[in-house]
Amino acid sequence: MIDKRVATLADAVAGISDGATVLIGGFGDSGVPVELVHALLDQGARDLTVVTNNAGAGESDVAALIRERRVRTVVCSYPRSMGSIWFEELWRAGEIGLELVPQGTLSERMRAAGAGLGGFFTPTGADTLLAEGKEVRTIGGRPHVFEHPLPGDVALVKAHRADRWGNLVYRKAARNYGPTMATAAALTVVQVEELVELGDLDPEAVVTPGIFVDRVVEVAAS
Amino acid sequence: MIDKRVATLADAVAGISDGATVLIGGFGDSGVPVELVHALLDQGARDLTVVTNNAGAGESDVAALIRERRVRTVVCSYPRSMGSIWFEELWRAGEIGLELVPQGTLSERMRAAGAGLGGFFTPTGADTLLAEGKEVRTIGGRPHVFEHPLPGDVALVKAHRADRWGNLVYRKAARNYGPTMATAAALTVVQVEELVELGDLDPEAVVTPGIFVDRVVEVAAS
Amino acid sequence: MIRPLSDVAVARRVARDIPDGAYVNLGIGMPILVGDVVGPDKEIVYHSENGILGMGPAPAPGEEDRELINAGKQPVTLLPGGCYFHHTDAFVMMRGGHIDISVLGAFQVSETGDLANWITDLATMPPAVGGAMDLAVGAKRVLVMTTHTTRDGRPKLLPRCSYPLTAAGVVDRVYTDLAVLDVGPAGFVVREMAPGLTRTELQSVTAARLGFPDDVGELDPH
Amino acid sequence: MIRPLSDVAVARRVARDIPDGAYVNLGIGMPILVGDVVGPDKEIVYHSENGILGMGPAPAPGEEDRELINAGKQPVTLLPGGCYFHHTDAFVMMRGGHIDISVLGAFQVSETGDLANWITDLATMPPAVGGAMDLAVGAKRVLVMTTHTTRDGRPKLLPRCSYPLTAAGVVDRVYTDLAVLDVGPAGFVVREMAPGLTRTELQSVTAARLGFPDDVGELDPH
Repeated sequence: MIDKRVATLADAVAGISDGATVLIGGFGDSGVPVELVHALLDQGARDLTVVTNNAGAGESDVAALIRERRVRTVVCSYPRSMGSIWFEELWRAGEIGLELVPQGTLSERMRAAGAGLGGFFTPTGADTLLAEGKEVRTIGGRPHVFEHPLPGDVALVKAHRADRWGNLVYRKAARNYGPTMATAAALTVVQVEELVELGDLDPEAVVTPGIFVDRVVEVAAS
Repeated sequence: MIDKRVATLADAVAGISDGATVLIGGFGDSGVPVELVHALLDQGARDLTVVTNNAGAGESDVAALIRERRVRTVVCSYPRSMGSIWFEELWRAGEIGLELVPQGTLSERMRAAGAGLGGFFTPTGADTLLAEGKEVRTIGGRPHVFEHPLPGDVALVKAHRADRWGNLVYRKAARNYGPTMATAAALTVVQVEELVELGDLDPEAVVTPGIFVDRVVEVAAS
Repeated sequence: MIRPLSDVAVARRVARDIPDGAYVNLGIGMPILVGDVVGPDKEIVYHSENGILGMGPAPAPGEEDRELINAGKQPVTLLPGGCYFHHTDAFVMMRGGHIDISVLGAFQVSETGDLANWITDLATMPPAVGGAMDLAVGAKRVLVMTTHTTRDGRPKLLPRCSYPLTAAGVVDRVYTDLAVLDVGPAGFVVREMAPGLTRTELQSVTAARLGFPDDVGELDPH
Repeated sequence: MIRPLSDVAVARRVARDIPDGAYVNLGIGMPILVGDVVGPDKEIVYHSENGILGMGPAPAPGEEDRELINAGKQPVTLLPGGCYFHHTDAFVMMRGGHIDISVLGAFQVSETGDLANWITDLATMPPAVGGAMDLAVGAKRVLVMTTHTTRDGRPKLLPRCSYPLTAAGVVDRVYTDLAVLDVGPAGFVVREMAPGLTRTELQSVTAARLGFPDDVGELDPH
C-alpha cells in the first residue's frame, strides 16, 4: 500500500543531510512552507545550499535558516526583498554565497532537472552580466545562454490538499514554484492544509501527481 | 471585449495558408480534433507539414488529409498504427516525407517553441539512428542529443470546455498533446464539446489558459 | 517653462496604447499605475509572473488573501475568466512571446533599445533581478515608462547604457514625463512632447540624439 | 527436454520483482500481461505515456470510453487516486527518472545492456518509434520481457545488437521463457532457469556468453 503521509513535521524532514541542496517553495509570503523550514531548523542540517525565489524576510523561515548560519549559498532571483536583513548582513560580511538566476531561468532549470534534460538555451540574460562565463549561441539570429539543470536533494513545498498517494492541489498563487520543485528533487516533502481520502481529488484537477511526492504532512492553515 | 468564439468550423480554419506547419492533437483515436481537420480539408490549404503523434488511420481526419495529397511531410513518432494505409502507401511511393521523432522529444520540442527556448539536450535517442546528423554532447557522463524547438503556424486541438477567453479544460486522456501544441503555434484553434460562461471554469483547474488560444468553436460530442 | 507630466498622466498615455483584449504584464513601480487608468471600455488580461492571468483590482480592506498577491507582493483579486498556473508556465507565457505588452520601469534606455533596470551598484547591495530579464526579452512589445531624467537631473536616454543591461535591443517605445519616443533603426524618434516644451529643451535633457519627424504630437498633461 | 515458460508464467515472474508501491510503465505487447498477474496485496501505480497515472483494468464491455485509452490504444479505467496530465508531463515522468520500473519487449538485447525493440527493417515499412526510446532511457530500472529466441530460433541475447538500437546500456534485467538474466559489468549473469534446462542448453540458444553463478535458481513454470 502506498501511504506517503507522515505524522509529524520532524518525520517529514528526517534524514536531510548536511550539505544538501534544498529547494524551498514560495514567492514573497505566498506558498512558503514555513512549518517545514522551521522543522528543518530544528532538525539541524547545516552547510545547505538553498534554492528559492527570495532570500527570506524578517526572522521567520528562510531568514531564520540564514540567521542561524545554516546556509552556505543561496540560489535565487531576488535576495533583496523588504526585510531581508539577515541575508544582506551575511552577504556584506562575505559569510554567505549568492548565485543570482533570472526568475524564469531559475524555474526552467529546475524543470530541466525534473524532466531529465541536460540543459537548454534561453534568450534570457544574454548580453548581460548574468551570462558571463556561460556558453552563448546564436539561434534564430538571437543570442541564447546555455543553462544547466538545477536538481535538489530535497524540496520543501506547501500545497493545499493531498491524498495518501501524494497527489496535490494548491491554493491560488501559492502554487508558484511548488509543482516544478516537486519534480526536481530526490526527496519531495510537502506540507498541506488538509489530507483527504484517496479519490477525493478531481483527477482532472490534480496539479502535482503523486509520483513526484515522497512525504506529506498536515499542518493546519495559520 | 475578448471573444475567441467563432460560429462555424469554416471560420475556425479560415486563413490557414498553403505550406503551413499544422500541429494536430490526438493520440490514437483520443483527443483528435476530427471536425477541425475535416474543415481544413474543405478549406483547401495544401503542401502542409503536419505534426502529430500518428499518421492517421482509416479514411478519416489526418488519413484523409494525406489521401488527398495535401500533406508534404509528416513529423510524428508512430506512423505505423493499425490502418494507417494512406500514409504507408504514399511513403512507399516516395510521395510524402517523414521526420520521425521520439514521442517525448516531439512533445518537448513543441514545448520549447512555446516556451521561447532555443533548444535542449536530451538523452533520448542518443546512440541511435535518430541521433544521426545531430549534435551530441556528453553531460553528466551520458550522451545527450541537441533538439531544436518545433513551432507551428497553426495548432488544431480538441478540448472539452472553453469560455470566451479561450480557457480550456480537457476530458481524461484526450488531453494528450493539446496543452503543449496550444503554446507552440502562432494560431491555436480549438474545438470543444461545450462553451461555458466566463467564470464557470474553476480557476484552479484550467489546463490551458486562454492566452494560448486564438479561436474556439463548439462541436457537439460525436 | 517645462511642465513635466505627472506619473498618472504618463500612465494614462501608456494606457491609450494598450488595445482592447491585450495580455499585459505591468512591472513593479510606476507601470502598476497603468492598471488603474485603463478605461472600462477595454477588457485587458493582466499577467503576473507568480502564476496569475486575469488579475483584478486590489481587494477591499480586510478581504486580502496572502496566497493571492501580484509580482510586487501586493494583494490582488482574480476576475471571472482568470486562472492560476505554476511559475514555470508563467514564464513560458513571458519568454515564449505570448504576452502582448510588457510595461517596465527603467534606470536607462539606449538608442538601440537596450534596457538597464535591475541594478546600479554592484558593491554595496546584493544584486537582485527577479523576472526583469524574462519580461524584457519575451513580450511582443516592450514599453518603458520612466521619468525622463534621474532625480538629480541626469539623462536616462543615452547612446549607450552605463549600468549593467537587463536585455539588449528590446525596447519598442519609451513614455516619459516629457515625451513619447519610439526606438527605431536610427535611434530615438520623438512622437509626442509635453505641452510648451521645445525640441531644444527636450534634447538638452537627453544624452542620445533625438530624431524629430514633422508631425510630433502634443501630450495630454492630464 | 526444454519446456519454455508460457507468456503468463514469465509475466508472473516479472510481477514478483515489482515491489508494493512502485510506479510502473508496461510496454505494449507481452509486458501488458504483467498488470493482470500482480497480486492484490500490492498497490502499483501504472503510468501511461499518453497522460495517465493510476490506470485500472479494462472496463466492462459497453463501458469503454474512447478518451480513456492506454499507450496501446486499448480502453482502460482510472483507479481512485489516479489522475490525468498532458503528454509533455507524461514524458517528464519517464525521462526524468520518476518511473520506478519500465517493462519493455525486445527484438534484441546485448550483453552491455543495449536494447533494440523498435525496428528491424528500414526499407519496406515506415519507421515508427513512439515512446520506446524515452521509456528505455528514463526509468530507474528497465526490465525486458521477451522470448529467449525469435520465432525461427535465432538468439535474441547477443554480444552486440544487429538491429538499430533503441538505447545503449540501459537494460537491467531480462526475463525470457527460459531464464532470468541480469546485465552486469561482465555481461549476462543467469539468475534463474526453466526447470529441466541445462546450462549448456541455455548457452546454445544464446549468442552472448552467459555467466553462471553457483546459486542459479529454478523458474516456476506456472
